Amino acid sequence: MIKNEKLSVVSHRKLANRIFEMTLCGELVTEMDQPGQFVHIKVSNGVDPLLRRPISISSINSEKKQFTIIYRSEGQGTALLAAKEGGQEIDVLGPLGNGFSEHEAEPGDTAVLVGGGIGVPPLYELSKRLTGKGVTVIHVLGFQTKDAVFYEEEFKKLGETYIATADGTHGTKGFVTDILEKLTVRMDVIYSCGPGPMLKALEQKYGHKKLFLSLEERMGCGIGACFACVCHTADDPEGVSYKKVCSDGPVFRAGEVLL
Amino acid sequence: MIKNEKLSVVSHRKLANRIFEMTLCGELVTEMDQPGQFVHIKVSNGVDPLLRRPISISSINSEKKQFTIIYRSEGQGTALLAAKEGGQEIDVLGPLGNGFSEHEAEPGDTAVLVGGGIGVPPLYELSKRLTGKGVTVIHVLGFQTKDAVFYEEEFKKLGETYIATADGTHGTKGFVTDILEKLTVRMDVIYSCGPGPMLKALEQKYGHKKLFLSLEERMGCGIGACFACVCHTADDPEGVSYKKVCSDGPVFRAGEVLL
Amino acid sequence: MSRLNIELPGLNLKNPVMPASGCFGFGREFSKLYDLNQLGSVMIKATTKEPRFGNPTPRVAETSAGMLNAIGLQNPGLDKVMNEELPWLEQFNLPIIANVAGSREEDYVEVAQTISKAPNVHALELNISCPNVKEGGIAFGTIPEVAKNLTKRVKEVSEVPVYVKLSPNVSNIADMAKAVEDGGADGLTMINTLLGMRIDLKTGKPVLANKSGGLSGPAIKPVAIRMIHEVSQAVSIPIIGMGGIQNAEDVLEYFFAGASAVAVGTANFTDPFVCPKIIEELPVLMDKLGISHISDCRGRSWKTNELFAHNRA
Amino acid sequence: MSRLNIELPGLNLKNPVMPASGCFGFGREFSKLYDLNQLGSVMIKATTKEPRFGNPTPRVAETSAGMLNAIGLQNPGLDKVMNEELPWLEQFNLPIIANVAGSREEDYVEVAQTISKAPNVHALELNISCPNVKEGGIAFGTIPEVAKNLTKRVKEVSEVPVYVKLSPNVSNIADMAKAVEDGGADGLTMINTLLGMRIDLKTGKPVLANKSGGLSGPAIKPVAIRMIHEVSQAVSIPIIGMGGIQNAEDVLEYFFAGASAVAVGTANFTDPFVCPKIIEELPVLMDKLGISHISDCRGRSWKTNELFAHNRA
Ligand SMILES: Cc1cc2nc3c(=O)[nH]c(=O)nc-3n(C[C@H](O)[C@H](O)[C@H](O)COP(=O)(O)OP(=O)(O)OC[C@H]3O[C@@H](n4cnc5c(N)ncnc54)[C@H](O)[C@@H]3O)c2cc1C
Ligand SMILES: Cc1cc2nc3c(=O)[nH]c(=O)nc-3n(C[C@H](O)[C@H](O)[C@H](O)COP(=O)(O)OP(=O)(O)OC[C@H]3O[C@@H](n4cnc5c(N)ncnc54)[C@H](O)[C@@H]3O)c2cc1C
Ligand SMILES: Cc1cc2nc3c(=O)[nH]c(=O)nc-3n(C[C@H](O)[C@H](O)[C@H](O)COP(=O)(O)O)c2cc1C
Ligand SMILES: Cc1cc2nc3c(=O)[nH]c(=O)nc-3n(C[C@H](O)[C@H](O)[C@H](O)COP(=O)(O)O)c2cc1C
Ligand code: FES
Ligand code: FES
Repeated sequence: MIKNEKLSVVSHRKLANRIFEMTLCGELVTEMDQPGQFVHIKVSNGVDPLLRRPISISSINSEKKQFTIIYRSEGQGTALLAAKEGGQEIDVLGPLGNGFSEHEAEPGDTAVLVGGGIGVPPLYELSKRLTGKGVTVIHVLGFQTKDAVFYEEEFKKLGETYIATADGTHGTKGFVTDILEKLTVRMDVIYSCGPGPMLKALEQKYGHKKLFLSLEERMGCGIGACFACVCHTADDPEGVSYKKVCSDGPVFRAGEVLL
Repeated sequence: MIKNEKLSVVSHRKLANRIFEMTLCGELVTEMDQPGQFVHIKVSNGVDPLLRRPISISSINSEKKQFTIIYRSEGQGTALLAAKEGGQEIDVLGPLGNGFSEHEAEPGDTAVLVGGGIGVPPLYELSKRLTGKGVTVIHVLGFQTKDAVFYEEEFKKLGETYIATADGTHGTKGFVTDILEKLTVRMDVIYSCGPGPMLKALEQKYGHKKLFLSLEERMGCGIGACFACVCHTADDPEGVSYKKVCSDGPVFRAGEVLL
Repeated sequence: MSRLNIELPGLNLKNPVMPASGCFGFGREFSKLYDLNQLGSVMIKATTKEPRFGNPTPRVAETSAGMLNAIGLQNPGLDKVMNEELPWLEQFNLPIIANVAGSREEDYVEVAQTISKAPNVHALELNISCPNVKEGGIAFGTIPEVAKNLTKRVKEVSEVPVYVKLSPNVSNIADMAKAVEDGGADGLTMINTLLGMRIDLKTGKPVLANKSGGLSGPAIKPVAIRMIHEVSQAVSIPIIGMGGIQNAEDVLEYFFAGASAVAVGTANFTDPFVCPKIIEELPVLMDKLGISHISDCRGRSWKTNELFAHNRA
Repeated sequence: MSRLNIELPGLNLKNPVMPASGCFGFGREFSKLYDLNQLGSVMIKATTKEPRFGNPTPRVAETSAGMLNAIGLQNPGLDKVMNEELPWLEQFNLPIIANVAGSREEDYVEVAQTISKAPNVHALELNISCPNVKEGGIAFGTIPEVAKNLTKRVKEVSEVPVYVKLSPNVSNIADMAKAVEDGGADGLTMINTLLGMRIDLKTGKPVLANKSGGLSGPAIKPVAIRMIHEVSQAVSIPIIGMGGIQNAEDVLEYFFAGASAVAVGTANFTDPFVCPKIIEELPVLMDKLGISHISDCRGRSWKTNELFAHNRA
């Protein structure tokens, strides 16, 4: 169930250039059941800024009732979030949306997790769950530049991890697709999250496979009521049928919606 | 000169019900030369709320470059101010306006300082200066109720101090004017600050004396540029001549402006 | 709770607070969060004759104390609303206000005629003011004579009272209000969104795919209050007020201005529980201000004090 | 600094940033805070034929991300502005834009004729849109034909280019703009304030003594951006944009929308140093975004990219 709660900041630290990791604690965590879901965060107490900010759940610790988000300080909202300190309370609505189904990969399968930039965080909880049930996980993570790379060690502990940077300052120079092309492993399932162009490239090349894509869209309500985040379904690209990124997604099977 | 500076909060404490005392430190203090001037405070970093809040300077410590304000948590702005903590920085514009002239009282004179509610604070610095130069000072302070009374001891240290509360829970029951009527002292100068009706009553009864009134008005700029805080002059009550509370006042001689 | 009940044409409201059209879908999502029976009413999403997909995304942008939307009247169309959404809402004890939209007069008439027959639709809200649709619409919302005629035609076919939703994007709001009153409107709802735009610094292009959109939220509240203050003195039909309402204080400000009920839009996005919260806060605030019944507040800003004292007699 | 200079009818501006009328008096107060020579220009307080006291207080109220004012055109009158304020401003190397107001056409004409002769007045700004004055005014700002005629008459007598200040409180801003362009206006300034109101919870009465007032500040920026986006494509005279500008980012958003220069109003109250700060920030922001000259930004939101590339050629 979706809850609205003031959660307390357990820890907050900088991971990379403009990238922060925040751990929050509260009852709402007991409702989190899927990697790839997100929370909708009120970053200020007043009306400035007005709207909540959608941020993916990066990892969940049900026992401690804690979960972690990783975000980039972009504009006004995430800058305010970055200024929060341990012990402060933050108004969180969640968990929201439908995440990655770990059941799509069977024990023994090989799953490739492809992330780009701030699309990387939700893959972490997914990877933990998949490896936990005996799936072989390979991570292919793309970043702009060396300073923006985060969680490399954490992912390495869970499985093979390849990094691409656009400017070549770390790992392979280029995009995640460049790495994927050279991968010789079986790809039983591909899970991905990242910028639109990355998702499109993946769908083009690997759309025939079991491929899951997590989308981003500007949101109003985050719960499916305002029709802000709608996309066309792939089989009716000019028509009236639609999916809502916030409540039907953010994760869709390749071919389900028009990218 | 008027300066705009981020001042640091040296101390902040609650004095009475909804009444707070805050001491700030910064270079701007070196510009403060008169009791009864005020500062214009930005209570938030963003646009919510948008306007600054005018608050009187209650006491000045030039050596330490510190000054103190005393304010009531009323609405959104002063509530945000009340939430500030020691060490934080606050954006202050000031000092603004023309305050009480201590030169109007000669050593040996008796000055009566009449304050109502949150009009009391600026009288404190004035009293210190007057007593410092050998003026006998009598304080007549009005409050709503016992819980709202502040600085009684501080004023007592400087001179005779009478308190009136509207509900009689502390001091004399009634208004400052009730106390004044019974005062038998010489009133060479009267300095006053408080709500409009109080100032009007004072002007009616003591307008023939050397009486100074500190006015309040809703402000925009606080520096004389926007014409928000204008009042008619007393000798041209329907005409076009005017005074600005922010830059000509807030302190006026009785008979100068239309109350 | 009898301190909050309000009688309006077609609407017997247990309290004057309802979600605004387009900010609550057809109630399904919010029904998972709280019991909708707490609400005074629900203004459902605009319904058009045919289903619509609406505008391309991005459809929302943020502004200071406000947001822009250009949803473009996405909705499942009249048939589906009649056969699925309204019947689903029957499980609640809620008088529904159906928001009716279209591009041509005939469309409005057809939707109004049909939807007003739904058993739980107790009133219509004629959306003559949606800023986000390319064809038509604009004239309906800005030319008094056109609005009056549309109102008349819809009144002829509607089985329930008709409220007309006014656009704030006009030179003279009282003229619009009087025109639709002349056309037979039973009430007004106001205001719809102000037309606005944001431009992305990096691209230099509008943030919204539709370029411009409707400005809602606290930023527009003073505009709504001023229009309701003016219109409530110019017409004798009741007004359901909206625009930036966030809490019980805002509700009273609307009543003081001249509204007889209120709708909450954008605030549902910031706090999905805002409507029941306001309904709970209202009596507390009324106690603090010494108000015995919410209807005592109506028009206090322009009624003389004597008039006001005798108001409920 | 040559990255910021702008040429407009009558105005050779070293940079496109100036304080908006009514938010800067005649510059005296701000001259004590910083060197006014830093500014592109100054739009002085509205001047009427006779001195005016304006409205009773309270004259300002606060709203979410905005403020309401009902100053009521208080000013010392034409004679004093000619004999004291403008001569005082001559000490600065500043082209002054004189804001001209009145209740009747004759007043406008008389003020315009006289004030346009002052040596440092390089342009007039016809204030046909002040929402806070009881008599007249409204028609000038909302009826295209009336605005056009007024513009014509003022153009006949003015010795300097005439900019007309548009009110946002209209159904069709492009019609107003085209009408005053037809009337001979050399430029437009927009927007003036939106009409708004706040009601005090305790008294139930409007906060402003004048009841309603003009809404300014960040709350109205999206409305201004949208109107400038529309008008800049509908007319061929330049626009000085205003409404909620707080920083260099906002200035670029206005240029992208279609403005050729900007004015800063309410922000002067929050931060009296805001104008020189913006002027300093602009080149830094332009570097970040790869913009070589500020005029390259004009209209980027609606120009096609090719058009834009050849813009400065
Ligand atoms: C389902 C989902 C999950 C996300 N998960 C993460 C995450 O784990 N880590 C992370 O760093 N970012 C994530 N994002 C992106 C994040 O929401 C934006 O970076 C953030 O909203 C920007 O806010 P701002 O105030 O800093 O920027 P501004 O540009 O000032 O924001 C202005 C408005 O645009 C919206 N907006 C701006 N960029 C985006 C965007 N990319 N997607 C959606 N709305 C946007 C904002 O929410 C706000 O309403 C996610 C987005 C979605 C939709
Ligand atoms: C020259 C001067 C000196 C003052 N000195 C003090 C002082 O020493 N201690 C103190 O507690 N208060 C003082 N006040 C009053 C103080 O400015 C208001 O209480 C405060 O602005 C209220 O802000 P708010 O956001 O809490 O209330 P809100 O009601 O939310 O404020 C809304 C708007 O109204 C304005 N406003 C509300 N009340 C007043 C008021 N009484 N005077 C002027 N503007 C008002 C606010 O500034 C704001 O713009 C002084 C006022 C003036 C003009
Ligand atoms: C996302 C969104 C969608 C809307 N859709 C509709 C609609 O379909 N029909 C309508 O009459 N008004 C619609 N509105 C306008 C609202 O009903 C309301 O009039 C306006 O938003 C002002 O109220 P607020 O500030 O509380 O949001 C919509 C508003 C928003 C924000
Ligand atoms: C206190 C105040 C006084 C104003 N006086 C005038 C005026 O005399 N003439 C005029 O044309 N506009 C006047 N305006 C409008 C501003 O010039 C400007 O158009 C408007 O405030 C929008 O800009 P802003 O949001 O930056 O303030 C005034 C605005 C304010 C806030
Ligand atoms: S954000 Fe409102 S429906 Fe998705
Ligand atoms: S507050 Fe602006 S002139 Fe006094």
